Amino acid sequence: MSDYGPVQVRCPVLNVRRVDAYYAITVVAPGIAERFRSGQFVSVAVGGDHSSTLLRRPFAVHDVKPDYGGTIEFLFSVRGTGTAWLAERRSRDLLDVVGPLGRPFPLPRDPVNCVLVGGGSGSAPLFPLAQSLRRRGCRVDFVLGGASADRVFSAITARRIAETAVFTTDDGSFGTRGRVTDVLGRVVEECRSDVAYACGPMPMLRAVTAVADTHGIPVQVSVEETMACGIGICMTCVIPVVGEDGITRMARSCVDGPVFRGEQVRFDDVGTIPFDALGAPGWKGAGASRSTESARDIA
Amino acid sequence: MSDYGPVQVRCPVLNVRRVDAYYAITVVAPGIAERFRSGQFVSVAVGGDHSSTLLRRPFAVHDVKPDYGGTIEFLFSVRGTGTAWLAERRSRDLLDVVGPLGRPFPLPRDPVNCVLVGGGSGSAPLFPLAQSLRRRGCRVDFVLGGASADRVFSAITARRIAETAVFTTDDGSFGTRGRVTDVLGRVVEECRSDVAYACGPMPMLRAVTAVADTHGIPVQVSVEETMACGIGICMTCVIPVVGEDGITRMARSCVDGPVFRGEQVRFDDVGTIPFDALGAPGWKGAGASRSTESARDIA
Amino acid sequence: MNTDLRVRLGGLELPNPVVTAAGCAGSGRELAQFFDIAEIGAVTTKSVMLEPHAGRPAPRMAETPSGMLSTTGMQGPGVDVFLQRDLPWLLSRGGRAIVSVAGSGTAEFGELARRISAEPGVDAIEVNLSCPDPADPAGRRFADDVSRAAAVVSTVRSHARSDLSVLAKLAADVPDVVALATACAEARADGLSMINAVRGMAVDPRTLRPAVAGGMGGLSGPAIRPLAVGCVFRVHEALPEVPIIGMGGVRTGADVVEFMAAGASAVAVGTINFSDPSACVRVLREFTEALEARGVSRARDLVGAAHRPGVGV
Amino acid sequence: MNTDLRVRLGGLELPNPVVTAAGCAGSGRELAQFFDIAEIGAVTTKSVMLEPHAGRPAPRMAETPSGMLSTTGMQGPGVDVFLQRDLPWLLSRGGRAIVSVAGSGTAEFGELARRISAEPGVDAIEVNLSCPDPADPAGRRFADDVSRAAAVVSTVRSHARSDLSVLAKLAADVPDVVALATACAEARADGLSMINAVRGMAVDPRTLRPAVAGGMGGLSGPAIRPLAVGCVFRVHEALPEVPIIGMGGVRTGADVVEFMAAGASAVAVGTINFSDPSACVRVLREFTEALEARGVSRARDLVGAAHRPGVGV
Ligand SMILES: Cc1cc2nc3c(=O)[nH]c(=O)nc-3n(C[C@H](O)[C@H](O)[C@H](O)COP(=O)(O)OP(=O)(O)OC[C@H]3O[C@@H](n4cnc5c(N)ncnc54)[C@H](O)[C@@H]3O)c2cc1C
Ligand SMILES: Cc1cc2nc3c(=O)[nH]c(=O)nc-3n(C[C@H](O)[C@H](O)[C@H](O)COP(=O)(O)OP(=O)(O)OC[C@H]3O[C@@H](n4cnc5c(N)ncnc54)[C@H](O)[C@@H]3O)c2cc1C
Ligand SMILES: Cc1cc2nc3c(=O)[nH]c(=O)nc-3n(C[C@H](O)[C@H](O)[C@H](O)COP(=O)(O)O)c2cc1C
Ligand SMILES: Cc1cc2nc3c(=O)[nH]c(=O)nc-3n(C[C@H](O)[C@H](O)[C@H](O)COP(=O)(O)O)c2cc1C
Ligand code: FES
Ligand code: FES
Repeated sequence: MSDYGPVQVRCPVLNVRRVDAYYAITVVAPGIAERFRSGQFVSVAVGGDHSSTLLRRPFAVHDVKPDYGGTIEFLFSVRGTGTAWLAERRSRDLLDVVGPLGRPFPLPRDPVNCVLVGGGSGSAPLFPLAQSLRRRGCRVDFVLGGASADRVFSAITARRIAETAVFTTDDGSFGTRGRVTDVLGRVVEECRSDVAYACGPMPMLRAVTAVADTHGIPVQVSVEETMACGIGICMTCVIPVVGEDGITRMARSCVDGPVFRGEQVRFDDVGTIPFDALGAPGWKGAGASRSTESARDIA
Repeated sequence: MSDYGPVQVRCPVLNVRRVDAYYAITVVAPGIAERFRSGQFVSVAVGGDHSSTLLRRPFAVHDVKPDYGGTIEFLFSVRGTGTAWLAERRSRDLLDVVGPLGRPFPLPRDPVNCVLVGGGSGSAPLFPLAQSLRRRGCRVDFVLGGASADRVFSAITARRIAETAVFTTDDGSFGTRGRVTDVLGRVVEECRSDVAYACGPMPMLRAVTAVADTHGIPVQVSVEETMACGIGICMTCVIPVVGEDGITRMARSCVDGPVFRGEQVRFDDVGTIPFDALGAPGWKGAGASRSTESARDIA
Repeated sequence: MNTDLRVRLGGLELPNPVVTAAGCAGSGRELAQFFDIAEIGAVTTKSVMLEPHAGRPAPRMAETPSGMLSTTGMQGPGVDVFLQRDLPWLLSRGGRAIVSVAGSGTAEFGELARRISAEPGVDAIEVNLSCPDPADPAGRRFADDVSRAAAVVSTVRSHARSDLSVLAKLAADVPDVVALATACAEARADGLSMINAVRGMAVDPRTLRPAVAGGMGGLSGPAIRPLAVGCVFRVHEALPEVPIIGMGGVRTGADVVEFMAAGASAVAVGTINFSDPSACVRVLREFTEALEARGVSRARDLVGAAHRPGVGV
Repeated sequence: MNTDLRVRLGGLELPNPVVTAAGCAGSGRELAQFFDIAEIGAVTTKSVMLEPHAGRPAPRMAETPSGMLSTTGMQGPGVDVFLQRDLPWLLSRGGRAIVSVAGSGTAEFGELARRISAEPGVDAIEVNLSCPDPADPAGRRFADDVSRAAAVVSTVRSHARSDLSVLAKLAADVPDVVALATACAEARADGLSMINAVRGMAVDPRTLRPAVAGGMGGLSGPAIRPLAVGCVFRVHEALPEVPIIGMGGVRTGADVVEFMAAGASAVAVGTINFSDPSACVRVLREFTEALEARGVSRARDLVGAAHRPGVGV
């Protein structure tokens, strides 16, 4: 219906590859490919028309290629029923995909040094980001982590496209034993990073934000909240986010995110309604907020 | 658990063939093949482990072969979600099949003349029956009907294995225009049929029973009631059937049937609880029935 | 064939029976990325409250077999923002608006009705009776007390502009849905919407904790369709003159046929918007095709067909 | 690991928590073709009445999303045949028997309890409170009236042998399931079974007629699991000392974990027996594996875990 918003398409699967503990599916989706900006995601219907699993599964777009008018690729590890079903897809099967969804990563105007931090499947959206940053002349360094060697996404690609790439695993089976944040400070210093981008589980994003803060650099985080709709209508994916105006709102991570500035996210209050959030029980700023809210750009 | 009862097996699909308006699936199921007697059916889980369609679909066994230790074949036309899903199966897929189920067709002791009457998919179970009858030296004649030419199951096979085969279609696109019962009387006379076997929709079975009655020959009918379990525990597949003792009971078509003697089935009362059925509201024979019921062989 | 899809809900005529369910379509803006919002019968907006509400803590949803459990707790910006921002947008796109209201108290419902009536262009007000009644000592919902529910409906009716239809949105998990429906009709509701999500719970087998914050959530989606169809059937049987918007698990055009045959004059698509953002127009298309296939020339002839044995349509 | 699967329901100890749901396993004979009936916790038999009952007309079932709608209307041969034919068979195979009873009147419930108590080998009587109460002018079920339900339970309790456990089988679609549970516990039920199928309806979109004869049917299967888990959670919260058999849509071992965490001491498999005749042993195996995977050595430690934040098992 519009030139920049998401589209819903039944796309043929081009191929399904298995890489270590994860899968990569490429689908032909020109409409999504042409609209895509890095950081955005797609949502995929799983299980077929008579499935008992109704909800779409959100996946970051890992790669966009011009083949066949435009293909997109996403990576995933099998977690539950939806990803198990996806892992069984074969070329030529049709997938019902909606995208691109969400706010993309904001890109720096100048050719600055960027460190990209990913945990597990959270590494996926950092690859198209790295490409975009490189195209703008930015230096890109990677810090990627996972539970074990086979859970570190696309290590080889990371090495290829980045200036440096550091890996961590919880069990020490690959790279440094430990967490991404154990090495992040060092990387920021050595690579003179000007800005950080991070994607992964909430505790990781919180820790990355803390490290970035210590080093005085801005950080963009991409959150992985559970999402029922992915398009902003169900209000199930909310997290407390502080706006430009200093007011905390329960923001939808699907359309107001998934990318937020790290310091905007009230990590300590995720899973709660902070008492000072707009419209929280007992919240007192009724008059003020109404005008604030209406003035806000929500397009 | 036993040598003659049904088994539940995950069987590999050997092949799926499309024939006119129907499909034929062959699965490798030695346990079912060796227990099978003609007239019995299988029930197949559809839609996979996370399907929203819970119930198994019942299908008559159309053919049993010794290949691969024992295969069974069933034929079906696509009616709704379950059969649509089955039509998409491919060789090597696994199907969860339970069988053989139900009471088989009783076979005559002597080499008599048998007329086999099938409507639509109801023709399916008549083919292994024809083989069994032939092996006993019986003469077999077929009367098969369907809505249109492509809905008459296995016409060629029928011609091959039977003495005579007559076809009817509602639209006249194949054989005689009309219903199986329009020609049945003539066939019974010409072929000097001693006994009739019929399978198809309830109105057809009722009409066939009437024709058989007119000609004074016994008829075995196989009913196609909707079934939730197929093994006798859900009590959803009942029809009113008169027992040897003259008492009408709500019999389970899955285990007490699907084959009944035509005159036992109270066709006029299908879809009701006849006032004189055992345990019907206001029914008066409490004392008598209890002993009757307990004496009945329900194995 | 030129099927006449128009349906009537009391004084309100809709071009076709497919509308959105409250809270499952925002105010139409997001779905408008996928289809022309003017094409469907109407948009029922997310229940609007007088003040901004932050809603309930996360996790707010869990997937269940053929359904989902959710607790959004009426998060929203309040009626002022709604009237300044969301409603004008919807009307500017040619959408018909059924505005759902949720008051934290009977008086607030009246105030909401008054405010919404001041805006031109709204077609109907839907009264969400599943919100907690602050005056109830046990924290029950308005829908749990027939007389409190009726009081809310008549308050809304008396504050709403007389040409606006007032629809009472019923809960299914109440002692007696027919009694609730009757009380609302007697309180001069022009129509009834049913059913809301049904209270349920899921425990995450990994964490062993309730899957949604606060424990209980609302179960919606195809799983509850038989409960919804049952309510529509029984209420239509008792009150054949009162128009009903049926909802609960509508996924396909056949489901619209099912609800209308049970007695609904219009049918709302809820949870399925989340899994298929084009669902409303797809369902409408499938429904139209189903009518054509059975040779029904007027959609409204379907209403209540399941109550007329042998007559058909 | 050697997991201790034993669970207690008041005075009754079962070797493991997986039992069959009433009316979904006959008396065990048919399922015994697929597995050894002595391996599961117990067989709850189809509700037995005093006299033979022919049940309801067909069609008796319809498939719904992740569920089914059914109306069998308690078809059965009556208690004499049950005691002469079905019960001895079950006991002869080493099965533990929970005998479900359905009286058409409070006195009949008492008589059933007396007759069943006369037979050795029965472990428990389950009182089906979802049958219509002939004394109720509106034809409601015993479960719809808390005091009538309690009267049935105490009648059964006083007629039943004292060493037999008496379980009250609750309906979920009642005004207040916690009040019903409390009344049954006060009437000296040793435990509670919940939930029964929930009333619903489907209309066949082809015929436009109700899909099951009589219109309303009972909705069962995974679709209703969140309703069931919600009831178990709330009742266990209110009555932590009263043992519960949880049921409603159990399909996998994870569902057993879910019900037990919500507060059930045992869990019944119902509708899924129809789609998978080996379900009981499969579910038990999956449950055992789930316990091993999380290092739980005693199944009973799971009971109510969802009520103990942060404690885990
Ligand atoms: C914006 C975004 C981008 C994502 N990108 C990727 C990616 O590139 N690669 C990847 O492997 N995973 C990604 N995820 C996580 C991915 O969505 C889940 O792994 C997937 O939904 C699990 O589905 P399932 O059916 O296998 O699991 P189940 O546990 O069976 O799912 C049950 C429900 O929980 C939700 N859910 C379960 N796990 C998660 C999770 N970690 N995050 C969000 N929802 C979850 C499901 O969507 C579903 O609604 C992303 C999530 C979000 C929100
Ligand atoms: C003993 C027996 C033997 C059968 N043998 C054959 C056969 O050999 N070939 C064949 O094509 N069909 C046969 N049928 C009918 C077959 O079971 C149905 O066509 C099939 O269940 C339709 O499933 P569906 O999901 O496509 O239809 P849907 O309409 O989506 O099914 C919904 C529900 O209705 C039931 N149902 C629908 N149609 C029928 C029907 N005609 N009979 C019974 N249940 C039905 C389904 O099992 C399911 O529970 C047989 C039925 C019985 C009882
Ligand atoms: C996430 C979500 C939010 C909802 N919000 C509202 C609401 O604000 N007001 C309301 O009356 N109903 C609300 N509902 C209930 C729906 O309008 C609808 O009655 C119910 O979900 C059943 O329909 P469905 O199964 O098609 O979703 C909500 C449902 C969901 C799932
Ligand atoms: C076909 C059928 C018959 C049933 N018969 C009885 C019965 O006789 N007595 C009873 O207490 N419950 C009966 N029930 C209810 C089940 O015992 C169970 O409470 C309910 O179906 C929920 O569990 P499920 O979803 O696992 O089936 C029956 C359910 C079905 C589907
Ligand atoms: S996932 Fe629905 S609003 Fe974000
Ligand atoms: S299908 Fe269940 S008893 Fe016959």
